[in-house]
Amino acid sequence: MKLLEHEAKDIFRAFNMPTPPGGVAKTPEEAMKVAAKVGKPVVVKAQVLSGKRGKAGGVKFADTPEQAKEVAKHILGLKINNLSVEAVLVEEKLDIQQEIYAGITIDRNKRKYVVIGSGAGGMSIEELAEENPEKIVKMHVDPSIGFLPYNAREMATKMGFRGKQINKLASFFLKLWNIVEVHDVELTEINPLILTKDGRFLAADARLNVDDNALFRHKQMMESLKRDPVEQNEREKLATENDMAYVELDGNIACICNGAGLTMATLDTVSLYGGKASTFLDLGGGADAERVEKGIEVALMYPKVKAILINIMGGITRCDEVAKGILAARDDGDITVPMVVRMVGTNEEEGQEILNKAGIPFLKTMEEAASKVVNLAKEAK
Amino acid sequence: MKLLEHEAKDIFRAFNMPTPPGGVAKTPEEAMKVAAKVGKPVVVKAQVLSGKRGKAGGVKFADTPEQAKEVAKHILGLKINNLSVEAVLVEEKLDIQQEIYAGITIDRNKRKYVVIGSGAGGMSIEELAEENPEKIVKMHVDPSIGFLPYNAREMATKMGFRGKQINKLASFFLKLWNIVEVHDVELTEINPLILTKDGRFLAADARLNVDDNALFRHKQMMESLKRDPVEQNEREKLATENDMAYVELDGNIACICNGAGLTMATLDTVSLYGGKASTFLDLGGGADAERVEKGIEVALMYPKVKAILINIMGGITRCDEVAKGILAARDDGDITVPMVVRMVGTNEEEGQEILNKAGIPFLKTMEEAASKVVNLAKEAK
Amino acid sequence: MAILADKDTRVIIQGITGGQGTFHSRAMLEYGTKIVAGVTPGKSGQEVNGIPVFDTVMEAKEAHDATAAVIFVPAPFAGDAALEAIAAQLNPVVVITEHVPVRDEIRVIHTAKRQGITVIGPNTPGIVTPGAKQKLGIMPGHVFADGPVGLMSRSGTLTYEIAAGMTYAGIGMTTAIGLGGDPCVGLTPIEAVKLFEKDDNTKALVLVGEIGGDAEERAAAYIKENYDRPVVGYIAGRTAPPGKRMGHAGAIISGSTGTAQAKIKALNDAGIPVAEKPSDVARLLQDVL
Amino acid sequence: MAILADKDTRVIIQGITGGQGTFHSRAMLEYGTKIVAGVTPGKSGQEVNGIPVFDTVMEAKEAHDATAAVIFVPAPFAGDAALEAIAAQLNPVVVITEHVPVRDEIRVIHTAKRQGITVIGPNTPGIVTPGAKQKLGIMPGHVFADGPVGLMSRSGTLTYEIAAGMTYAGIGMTTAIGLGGDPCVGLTPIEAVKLFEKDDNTKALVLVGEIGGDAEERAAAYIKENYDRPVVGYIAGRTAPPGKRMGHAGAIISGSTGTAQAKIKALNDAGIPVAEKPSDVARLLQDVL
Repeated sequence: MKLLEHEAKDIFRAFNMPTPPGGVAKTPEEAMKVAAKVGKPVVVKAQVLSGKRGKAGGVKFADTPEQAKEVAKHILGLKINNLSVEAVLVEEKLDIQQEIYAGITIDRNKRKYVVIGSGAGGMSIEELAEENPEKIVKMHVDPSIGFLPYNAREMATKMGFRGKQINKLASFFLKLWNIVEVHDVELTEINPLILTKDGRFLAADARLNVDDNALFRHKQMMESLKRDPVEQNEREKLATENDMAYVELDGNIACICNGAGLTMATLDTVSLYGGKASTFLDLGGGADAERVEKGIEVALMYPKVKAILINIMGGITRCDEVAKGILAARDDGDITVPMVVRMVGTNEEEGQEILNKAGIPFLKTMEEAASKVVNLAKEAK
Repeated sequence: MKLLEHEAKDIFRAFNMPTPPGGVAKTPEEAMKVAAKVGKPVVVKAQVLSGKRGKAGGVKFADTPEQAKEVAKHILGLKINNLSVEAVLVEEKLDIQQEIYAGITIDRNKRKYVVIGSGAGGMSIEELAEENPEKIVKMHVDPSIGFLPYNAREMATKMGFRGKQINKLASFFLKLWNIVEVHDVELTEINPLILTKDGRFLAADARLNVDDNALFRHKQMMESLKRDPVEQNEREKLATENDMAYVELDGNIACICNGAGLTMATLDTVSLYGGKASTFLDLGGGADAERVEKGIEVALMYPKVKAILINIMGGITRCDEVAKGILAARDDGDITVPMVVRMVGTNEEEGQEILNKAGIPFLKTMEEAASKVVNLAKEAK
Repeated sequence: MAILADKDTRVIIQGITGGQGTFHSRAMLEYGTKIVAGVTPGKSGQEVNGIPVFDTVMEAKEAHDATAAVIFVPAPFAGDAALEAIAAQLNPVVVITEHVPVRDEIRVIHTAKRQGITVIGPNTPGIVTPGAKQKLGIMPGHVFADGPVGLMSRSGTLTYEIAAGMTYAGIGMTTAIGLGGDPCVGLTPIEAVKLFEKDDNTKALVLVGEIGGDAEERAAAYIKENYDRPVVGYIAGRTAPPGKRMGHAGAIISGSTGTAQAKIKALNDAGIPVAEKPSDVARLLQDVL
Repeated sequence: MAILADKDTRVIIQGITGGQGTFHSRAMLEYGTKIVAGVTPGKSGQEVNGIPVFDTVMEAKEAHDATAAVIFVPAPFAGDAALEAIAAQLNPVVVITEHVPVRDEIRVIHTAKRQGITVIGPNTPGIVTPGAKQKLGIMPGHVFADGPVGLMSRSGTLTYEIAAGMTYAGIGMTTAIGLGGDPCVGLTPIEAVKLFEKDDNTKALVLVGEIGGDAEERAAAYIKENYDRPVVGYIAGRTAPPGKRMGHAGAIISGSTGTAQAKIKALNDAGIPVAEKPSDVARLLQDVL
């Protein structure tokens, strides 16, 4: 679950991490009030779950409260990456001496948390990582020891800081680590972490992604956010509610499969035969007839669909249940486009018998099925 | 720092550990109100930092609120182990099916926390440990892993519990462990942990000692307790305020030394020569003149003192500072009984010169000093 | 021969009294797996599919001399169950459960590593050694035939698809391993290759990967330098939309795009032919065997 | 020869810019200790007593090839300082600081143990090897003479008292160790005996104990079974009032009364004579040497 910048900063502040003075505004008037309270030039930032807000015009400066109001009005009218801007964060514009990068994420190869820092933060951190990797300090965390104050100081010294700045900067890394541990964070970044000309360190931006699998441990946090974890359209919502993985694409063949790998392989095979998928729909493990019917329903709600391919490799999922689901969908009159079914594995024979009786044809191999559905989609155009 | 039973139970409840319904009372009337609210027979328990409250008459049952008032009046008038009873805890009298023991402390040999449990709790747990050690389940905690839910379940099964009781009891051990970690606890015990006839588990008693050295991490808890860490007399308070270790004994020779081991050895040597110490006073490391003077002052406040032995082995402590302190005490007229000084080690010569000039004799060995002070004390009788 | 599971493997099922545990322990028994005990705290004394249930792994292990564990415990408790199996020195520990928090996974994986224990998964279909009729997991046993190929995959059903294709083409497997679909898993492709390297009966390998991370690229580099028997690959997700990125930090750490194209290139650079369709895997194997 | 500190020991002082660090690093230098660097985070570039100061232990170690650490860092930060020294593979790590929280001590001790590093203390006067003029701690160097006896003690000034008595009687020491006065310390009496056992120059041992715990009883049992050179004991606290008890749990764990009488009996049972007064230690040693 991704947190918005201002939500992440609320957590940062709960761990006593300094952030620039300011506040959230949902209207231009509120933005003006916050700017007036700050009493200095401010930055107004779109609160959307998308990177590259700056390039999309979602980050603007304002010298006066009135300017802040205008700027906020403009930003609150934007759509960034298809997401409408519901709120802006208005904060003091900092007098920058140095932009620093600080982050923690998981290294899936080492299967450890890794703490990352650089004295050269800002927008170009990724290029820096590629071109001057020595300017990025990385420290993997031993799970049996954790990330300790001396590790944080070592980060700061390796990033080139000296004197009192060592402990000041180290405290940011320690707090980030505490946040990671307390909130099951899989990624957190401060970019930039600003060192001001008057020697203060402040988290000027904040990114915080909580492990979706660990949300059961963080009900209180979820409640305090008072919003849905992600923005979804109607079909995506329905899929999520029914425990299916659903992604919309720009082709016209709805692919309904079980298992993410098999679904991807099915999309690839359809493409090999000259077709293009409209839908990545993974029914998940052990789908029953009802979920199969729901899956067909969701896939067909998407207007681009010209044909359906159901490709099931039975394992936990039983072919007889899948067949029942297909049958129910057909009998409800849901299936409005040509359909190809391929189905093997657990309870294969029972499933095939159900389809046979219902007069629904099915195929034995993925290749045949992909080839056939591509032709049907072409004909349907 | 030792917590009173009701303070420890406040912490237990903050970790969702069930305790019997009830509350604290400082007057017999309050006790009656609490008992009325409980609405069942209650137990009234003296809240003092002393074991064996029961034997001292500090734990009584009451069937009605009126009885609770009477009983509370009696207990609030007691002195247990020289400590006056300032409050009682009034709680529901439980219908006992089984008394269980659960505790966590530190095994100083293994230098690990150890979780201890027994299906046979209650007063006789120590005898049980000696006579039927197999009835006590002990589990040492690997510091790099911690105490985990499966460890807690293993405790419960080894203690002889089965079925749903396993998870119920395991949760007590897990919560105790969380409390130990969060609050830097060096000892916590639930004895007894009661299994009632209707199948509930409740912490009927509570002991919780926080590591004094870690109190700097627990300022909030300290404040919420709103009381001094320990009950002390005037002399003990003065000693604590001045960073000295001070224990009153029943002899008449005030022993003022530096270092706990040396102080004990000095007491032992005095005893070998037929004397008896009135005071164990360890000045601590690196005492300056002022602290030495303060130490003499504290020791002499104790009315039993007939002679003083100052025995200093200079290390961090410098003999010249000690000499200055002795001199200051004498010049202020504080020293009202015969004094023997033995002083060697760091800056020995400078110290001796100061004493020489002031006409204060000193000795070179502990044996001479002990022997002399014993004679002086005898003469002073 | 085979790796991780053979005829001497004696299995404990953790979470055996749950729906999944009950269903799949029956399927495993039918396949031939030697399940000796089940564990569900608080349910000792019961039997599931004729298998005795214990409260703790240690009790189950001591009573029935078990060597391995398969875990169906729900996600919030799966990490603890795995640590219990590790503490009882069961090896391997196969974690079928999906949606296990990554912090729990990391803890489990490193605790196991310190003790030389192999964790498979989480979020894995498990492992199967057809020659010994040992299945520690949820895969449909009949699609896996005995033979000379080691199969490892990050997917579930896609593994069955490829295994079925191999079996249909008459190519069997020493052991097939579902490595698990989560970003952090106990056994990585490289570590699986190292295990297969020590098994003389495994004459060739199949590596089934998918987009995300750079485990396949790393395995390819390892194979190029160290593994001299033939390897065939398949990568799913050639036409998948670019996945969600893990901020800047992800890019800084992996330095990889994680696309199918990058993975296919890495495999090809290591001399590993990559199948276009799942069914092509068997064909490519016929060329090299 | 000696144990833990010899002529090749190259010492880092952590917390060197503080009052204690500055005062005692000077005293150590005067005694002959090879202090090569100091560490105080944020104070690099300074010098204390002519010793260069670094921000981190790793930097100090790499610049000056240090082998051991002595820690004067205040109690709230001492645990972290010790873990930093351990991570830099310094050995031994001597923690002078008193009042370190026991939870921090436990963490430090076990992290060191896993890496084969010896931690002395916390709350120790340190160690001294008179023959090599190496003092890693705060003891007055002049009371320790070179000689054939290994001295270990839980006390500070009492150790000096006994060492002074030995030195006065013409009996010197290979190495004297203050084990530390806290309930949990890095080096226990048994572990110290094991180290002295390997040192051929140590012809006899002195074990100075005090009331509380059962470390002396355990050491006595170990010595009885394993150590065949002479040992002399001293136990402080014969006339001390009964100490505060650690609840029932303490009694359950140690099973010992922790009194001086119990300890003296245990030592005597192991054939170890116990001195009545500190000065008697030298006399008893003269009997056995």
